[in-house]
Amino acid sequence: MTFLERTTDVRRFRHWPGHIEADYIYTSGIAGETFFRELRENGRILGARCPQCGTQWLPPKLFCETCFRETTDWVEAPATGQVEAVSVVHVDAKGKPLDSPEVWALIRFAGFKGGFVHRLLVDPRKARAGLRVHPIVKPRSERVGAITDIVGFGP
Amino acid sequence: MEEVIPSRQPVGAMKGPRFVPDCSIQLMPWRASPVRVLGRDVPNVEVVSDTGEAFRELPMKGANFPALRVRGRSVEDYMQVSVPKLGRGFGKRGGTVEVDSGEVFPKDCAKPRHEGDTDWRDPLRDFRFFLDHGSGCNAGQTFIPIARFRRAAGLAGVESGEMKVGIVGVGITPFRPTTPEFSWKELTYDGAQRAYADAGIDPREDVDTFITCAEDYYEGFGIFDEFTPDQLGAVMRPMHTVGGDGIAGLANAFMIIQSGIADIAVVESHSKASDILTYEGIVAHGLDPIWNKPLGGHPNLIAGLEMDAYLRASGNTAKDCAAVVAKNRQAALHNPIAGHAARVTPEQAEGSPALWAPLRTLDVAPLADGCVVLVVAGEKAARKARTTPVWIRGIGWATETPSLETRDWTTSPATRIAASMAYDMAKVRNPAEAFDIAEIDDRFSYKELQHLEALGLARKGQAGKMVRRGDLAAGGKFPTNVSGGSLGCGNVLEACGLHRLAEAVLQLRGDAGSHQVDGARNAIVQSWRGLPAASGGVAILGVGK
Amino acid sequence: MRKVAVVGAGMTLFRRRLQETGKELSFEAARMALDQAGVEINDVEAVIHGTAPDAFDGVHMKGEYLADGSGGARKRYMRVFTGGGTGVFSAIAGWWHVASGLADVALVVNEEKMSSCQPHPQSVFAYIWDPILDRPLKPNLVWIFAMEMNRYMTVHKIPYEDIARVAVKNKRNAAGHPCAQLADANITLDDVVNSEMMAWPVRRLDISPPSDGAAAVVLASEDVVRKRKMKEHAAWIKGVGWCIDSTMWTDRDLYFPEYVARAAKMAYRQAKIDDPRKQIDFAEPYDPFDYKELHHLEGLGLADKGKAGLMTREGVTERDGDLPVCPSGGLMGVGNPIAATLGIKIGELYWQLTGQSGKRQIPNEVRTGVCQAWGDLMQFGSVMVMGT
Amino acid sequence: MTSRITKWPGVELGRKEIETGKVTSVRYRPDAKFAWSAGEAMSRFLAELQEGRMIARTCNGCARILFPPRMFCEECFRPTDAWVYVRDTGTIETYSISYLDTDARRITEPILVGVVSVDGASPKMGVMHYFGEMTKDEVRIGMRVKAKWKPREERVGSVLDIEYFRPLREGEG
Repeated sequence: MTFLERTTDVRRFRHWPGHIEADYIYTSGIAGETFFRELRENGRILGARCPQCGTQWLPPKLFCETCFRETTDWVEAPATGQVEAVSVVHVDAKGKPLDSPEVWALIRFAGFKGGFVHRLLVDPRKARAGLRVHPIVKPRSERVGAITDIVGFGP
Repeated sequence: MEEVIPSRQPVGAMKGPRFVPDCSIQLMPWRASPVRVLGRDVPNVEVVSDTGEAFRELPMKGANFPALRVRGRSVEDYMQVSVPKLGRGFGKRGGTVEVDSGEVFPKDCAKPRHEGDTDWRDPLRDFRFFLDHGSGCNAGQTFIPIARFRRAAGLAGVESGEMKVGIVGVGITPFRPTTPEFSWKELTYDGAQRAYADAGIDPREDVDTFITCAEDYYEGFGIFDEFTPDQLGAVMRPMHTVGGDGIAGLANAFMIIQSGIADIAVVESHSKASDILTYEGIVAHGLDPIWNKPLGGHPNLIAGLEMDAYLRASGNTAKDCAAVVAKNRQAALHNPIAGHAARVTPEQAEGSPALWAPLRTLDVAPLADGCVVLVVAGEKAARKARTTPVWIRGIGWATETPSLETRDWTTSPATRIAASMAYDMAKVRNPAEAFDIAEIDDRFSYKELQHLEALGLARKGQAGKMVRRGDLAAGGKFPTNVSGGSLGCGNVLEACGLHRLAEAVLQLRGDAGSHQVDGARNAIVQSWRGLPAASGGVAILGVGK
Repeated sequence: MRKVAVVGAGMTLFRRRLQETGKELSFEAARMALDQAGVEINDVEAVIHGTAPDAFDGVHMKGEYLADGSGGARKRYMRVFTGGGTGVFSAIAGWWHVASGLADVALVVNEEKMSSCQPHPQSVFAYIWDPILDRPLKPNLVWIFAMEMNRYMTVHKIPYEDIARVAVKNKRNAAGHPCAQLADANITLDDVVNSEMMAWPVRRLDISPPSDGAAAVVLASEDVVRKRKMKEHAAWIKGVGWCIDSTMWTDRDLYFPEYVARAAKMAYRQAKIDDPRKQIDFAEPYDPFDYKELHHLEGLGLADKGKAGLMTREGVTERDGDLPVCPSGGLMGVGNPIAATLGIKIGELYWQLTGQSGKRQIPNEVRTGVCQAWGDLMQFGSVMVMGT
Repeated sequence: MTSRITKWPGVELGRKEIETGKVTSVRYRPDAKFAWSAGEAMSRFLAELQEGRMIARTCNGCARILFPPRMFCEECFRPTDAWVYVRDTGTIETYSISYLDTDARRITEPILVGVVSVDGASPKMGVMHYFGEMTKDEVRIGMRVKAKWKPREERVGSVLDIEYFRPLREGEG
């Protein structure tokens, strides 16, 4: 017996509703600023290169994960990447059924460590690892300098 | 550098008479090398000169110590410790302790340090005497803190060498999908009172430090650390929160005890998942705000992608994952605390909707409420506990990387790194042969297979076969997750790590009940922090010497 | 118990808004600390991260999110979180990583980015209260400080001017700190007394500003310090202590922080200090509000109950006084990025004890210092004693 | 060496630069909603508030009357013993006169708020609440106050069932 008295009428148990939400503005950071400006202005995708070990990071980071040094050089990513993993999702962010499934993929780029986790704009039946895809970018007028400027990746 | 460090007085040069070289016997219940004093081995004593070098052989071999002179500021700062406990060789006059104010203490008496000081709890037992061999006074500063009666008597302390730390108490509340009858405080109190009863201790008297593993957003608080002490009996005691899983909490208890400032620690974690109305929203809130979160999507898509990458890279199949679901949920039927036990067949699991293909709904461990509390003790205290201590032979914890893009999606490197740390500490050469049972994270079915391979308990691609051959079942070669795991008992968020530790401890103590694996003496426990993290821990537990 | 030393420290600017992401701030502070210590990332065997509410940066499991920025990738990595007390507590956790023998070199990184939260971090402070007992009243965090300050002033009959002097002292001291956000070399007592009332008795200049920032320190064991000849830039950790009080803050008298006293007693015992006022040369208590410095000096046993204000009025706590307090400029002057106050508490003790504080260096020689952080609902104290 | 370090990292931004998009950024609001189980003690506490009463628990271990009520005593770590009603009068232990609302926006009409220790409970045990029917010059520590309850039909089982605490009038002591 946890306590000396326990309620057995479940209707008497109350709960208290609430939330811990707030509005946020996340700055893209130093590395992100360069990436998103380039994406917004020229629709190009840049990665960062570590001067010490030469590893090229995508998406770009201010620091190299292995040598913990500042990545000073910028390198343009290849035009196409390759799908490493695919998932066909049938529910939305809240778990409600979707009218049509979303295809998500992990896309790797040759010579870069990392890549993108993004939407794969292909028919779910044709979605499979190994596909060569390229980023599909919104027109300049609609681009604002955010990851959503890339609509997805397609063959 | 143009900044010249101001000259410092040499360390140790005290005001007052020239410092006579002396040596102090520093009695430390933590790691201390055995020392010969007057030709006799005195355990757990390290003789340290004032500049810190340790002596193995006292310089004045054969000399006689007329008195154990203790220097210090004032009488009430000391509690006299009965010298004979240090062994016959000290002080011909049989252990009177003189304090420089000339007052001689009789044996075996202890006075409170300050009149008003009701708090007798003192986590430190750093007894340091300066041995004065009678030739002139010595100005070393010496200090014996007040220790609790029980511990003051047990002066012998702990054998030298690495001090052992063991789990001596386990409290698990039954895992249930909802617990409307409890607030989170009351649920945690329920878990704590069971653990304290199991270990036979009183939290208000015996416990030196408390640790909670919790995350703000799972609990619904800006600073959850505020709401943790009362229900554990930790009010006015050292307590902290770890933003990590149970094994990270256990590691802190292990290190705090090894550092010598605590004897008994309590590690707690719980889940009130039924209070959370938007679980997916909170998990998604853990994604990188600029690279991942803006894209939306149900967070389980990450597990779907990882399962796809893992199955293809390892050669295991979705059928193997379905077999894991059936194994664990059926095993849970034998575990009274399980919240989601069910006679599930692999076909049912395989037939459930693939909402995040290839990940199916039954591949995902369902959420549950529950609390797990462990009582952890250093060797001396562990031997006095009510239960058989389960020693922590090895422990490791590691993070791979938080960024989805740069992590390895096939082999769970965090598990591999944590395992190598634990194996080094426990001197495990061949993991596949070293353990009788395993409790491995299975918050998604494919994770059990991935973790088995990352731990070296199954060769690459063989974990699936082991499941289908029945090796991992209760009667099999290598019983794994016979507790029912998270799939069978329920995903209790940050408490998953502690849950697996608790289940392994009960097995090794022979207290597991109807799902007891007979003769289990060594266990490996592994945990993962769940989406979207790539972090985990490994602990190696054993009973006996 | 192996002896442990701080051998390097680093921190970023403290500002109301910084452009870097939380990861990048952590990296910048950690990189500086490693460079100062002359230690490479591969020497680091454990990374301990301390950061306060996830709701500020707006990331769930924030410890995980900041792991790569703190140098924790593929390493032992752990996040500890004790509210505001994390500023000193994460270094205590770093201490037991090394003192236990599990790691020879540990990196402690603290970060806070409060500016992500709109319109003001206050709206996240609304979630630190009990949902049933307090939140319905829509409390503002300043309220609880104002209530404690009122209780403290009334019980001890402390004139408000003595409290305001702390703000003047710290904001002037901060003029010597390169990272200071609110340094003001020529602030006067009248400026503070006449600043607009926020929640009586708290005025605007009584409060430290919310800030973005990060700080880091490198800890090393005795043998590493000896082998790599770091004695010159090493400050030894002599004592650690921490303590938490009950959640029910409305059930206790707020005039004296008993939990700080307990934490201090634990740390002093380990550091062999039985007369703090004589044996401690300088102090860095936690000063999110000016009255809190006095409140905590009394908790640390460095001033009698109710007398800390008098000491401030007599200039005892000035940088050249008998007991310099907050020579760094404290949270009041340098800024309050909560967990990242590590840099002006542990970091300042390290820089002062190794004579590296530049313009802020305390004139007379210092050999033992104490720093302290406070957190949660008037509830948690963490104390560390360092010395040469 | 702080004196020798020349460059201290950190790029400062003004509020405008973020809000006007001079630097790229992303806006977001998490979906983090809860329904905390009140549990044994708080369910009864709220039910009693709805009836216009305040209830506490006694602990015979430390002879305290615990308010707000709790099913275990944090001092003795044992189950508390019995329910007991406490009065809705009390003493102001501390207070503040706030010109800030919850989002730190300045308000002209100050909110009087503080902690009231409740008669019938152990000393110093009470709740935070608003104060009313008193000016910011009249409120002081030690003042005797009484709860002003909302009408029964407006009460829902919340601390807000008490509108505020007002000064105790003659004969109400």
